[in-house]
Amino acid sequence: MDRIIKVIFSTGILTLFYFIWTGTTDLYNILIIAFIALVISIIYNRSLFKPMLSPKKWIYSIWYVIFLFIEIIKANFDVARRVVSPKIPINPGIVTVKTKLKSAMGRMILANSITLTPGTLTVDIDEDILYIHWIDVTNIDEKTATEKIVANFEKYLEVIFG
Amino acid sequence: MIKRLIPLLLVISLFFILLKVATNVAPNYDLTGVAKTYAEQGASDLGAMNLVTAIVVTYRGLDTLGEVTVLFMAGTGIALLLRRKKKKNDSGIKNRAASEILKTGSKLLVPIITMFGAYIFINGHLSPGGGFQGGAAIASAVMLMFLADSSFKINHKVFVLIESFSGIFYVLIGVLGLVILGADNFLDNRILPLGTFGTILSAGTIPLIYTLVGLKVGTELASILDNMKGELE
Amino acid sequence: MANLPEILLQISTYFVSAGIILATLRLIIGPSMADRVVALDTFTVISISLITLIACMSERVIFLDVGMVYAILSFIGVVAVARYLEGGL
Amino acid sequence: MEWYRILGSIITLIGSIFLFLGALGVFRMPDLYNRMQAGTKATTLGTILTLLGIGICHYEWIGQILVIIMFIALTNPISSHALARAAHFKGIPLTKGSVADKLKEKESTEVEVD
Repeated sequence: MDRIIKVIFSTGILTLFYFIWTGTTDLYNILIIAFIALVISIIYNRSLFKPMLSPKKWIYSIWYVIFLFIEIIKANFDVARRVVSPKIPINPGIVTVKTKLKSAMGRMILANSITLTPGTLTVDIDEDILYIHWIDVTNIDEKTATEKIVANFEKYLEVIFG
Repeated sequence: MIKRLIPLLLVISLFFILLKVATNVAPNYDLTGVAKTYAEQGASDLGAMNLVTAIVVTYRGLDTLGEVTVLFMAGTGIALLLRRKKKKNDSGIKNRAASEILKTGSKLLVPIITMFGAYIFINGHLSPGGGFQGGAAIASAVMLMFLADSSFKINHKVFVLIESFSGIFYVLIGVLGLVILGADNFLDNRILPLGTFGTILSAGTIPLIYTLVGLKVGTELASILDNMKGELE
Repeated sequence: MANLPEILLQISTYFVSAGIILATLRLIIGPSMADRVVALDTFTVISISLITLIACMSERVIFLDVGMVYAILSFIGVVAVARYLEGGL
Repeated sequence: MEWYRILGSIITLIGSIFLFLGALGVFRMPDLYNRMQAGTKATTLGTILTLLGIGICHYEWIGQILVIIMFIALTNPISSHALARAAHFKGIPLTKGSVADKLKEKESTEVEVD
């Protein structure tokens, strides 16, 4: 039963993706594509598309995207400042942080967000420990780094993927 | 010195190419000879919005069949050359597992890339692309699975089945043209109604043929990848 | 003033082209293999923007399909090189 | 006056400047990881803004543009993560003056699995 719900949801997502891509209004087109999406979802049984039903998660997702976009813009001004200045001001190093997230999807989104935000780049991941290249290390202590790097994201991601 | 000079020349020439691209982007409108005939009559004759597809599948359909066969031969040849006895892995080098992020990401991306491959060959008669390109996109999805999971194996029986059946159906559609429309109509796309110009169910058999070609090319390229990976291990 | 958008897009094309040239320089001088791959990654991502700009300037939507395929191939290419470098293939 | 075209082309211009800065970062930064930082962040935002601007100019293309943006925003960090991981495993050093490298301890004890 669980599997059937997953397949149907995956089919829906893939059809939606096709619909956004082509913007078609032809019914035959959508039916054919829905069939193909169904076949793909059945064949590929490791798909991670899961139904997300509670409206709270949706609201948090939208907030998260906005928050992330602001962070990315900040990150870019940070990078631009460093790149343009004649004597490149960096103080790099690799530090560890701990995450509380359990789901694989949540961890991936967290790692991607860390990569896209100011001065940090996920180098490796090992269960709940992330190894992060930090362009301007202020403190190599794990607790402080966690507080500075991941705490902001986890607030949202814990609700979305919790 | 010369070693440094050649890349420098390359960069300079790249600069000029980019400059040309950046300064004048204008489509070429003049056509001559056989291209003119195809361009003028193709759309009304065959009902395909993408003229290249119409030429590849109908006017030059036999060539496409040949190309698919060549790809099949190449795949078979690679399998023949690379399928040696599996060497014992005694060098002490083991595969490093992919990171968790890449695994999760590939699980998310593989269906989307496969879907995009399907889009390419389903819409072969409306937009750029077609069977070969769609097949390549599907094979790249399979490659992503290989990259994310070093112990991933493809199911050979299913792949061979899909490949053979799509080939057989392709030839059957061609022969149907001979039977229904008479001689010298091999691979004619008009055995099905042409439909409304510009919709997905148009251009006769072109979408059908491209689906078959896409499946065939996709499975063939995936098998080639599998053989090469077997050699690396 | 009427063709201000065209002029702005033209200037963007120059910036993007300059970016591609810088990435190519790093591709040539990069001391290690991984440096070259980083440069190549940057190069391809910037090229996607160039393809889209060309699509906009020549008013042809089909280049967007090309851009998407290029995005897929560049991603898989970089991941393949990375997995090869760490001996994971 | 087609105001949306002007808005779109200004956004595109900003995006292309970020792309240029990203490439400049890749060119100027001292070691691989710092280059990757500049490369990934700046090219991701640059591509997003460039494509978004063109999507505003040609609003009938917005669907396709959005799909490409989603794909880039998802794949770009993943590919640079994979590359950074491989490079560190391969032993490419951090630049002089780096503060800490906690990953080294983990990799030396890493049990290689098939």
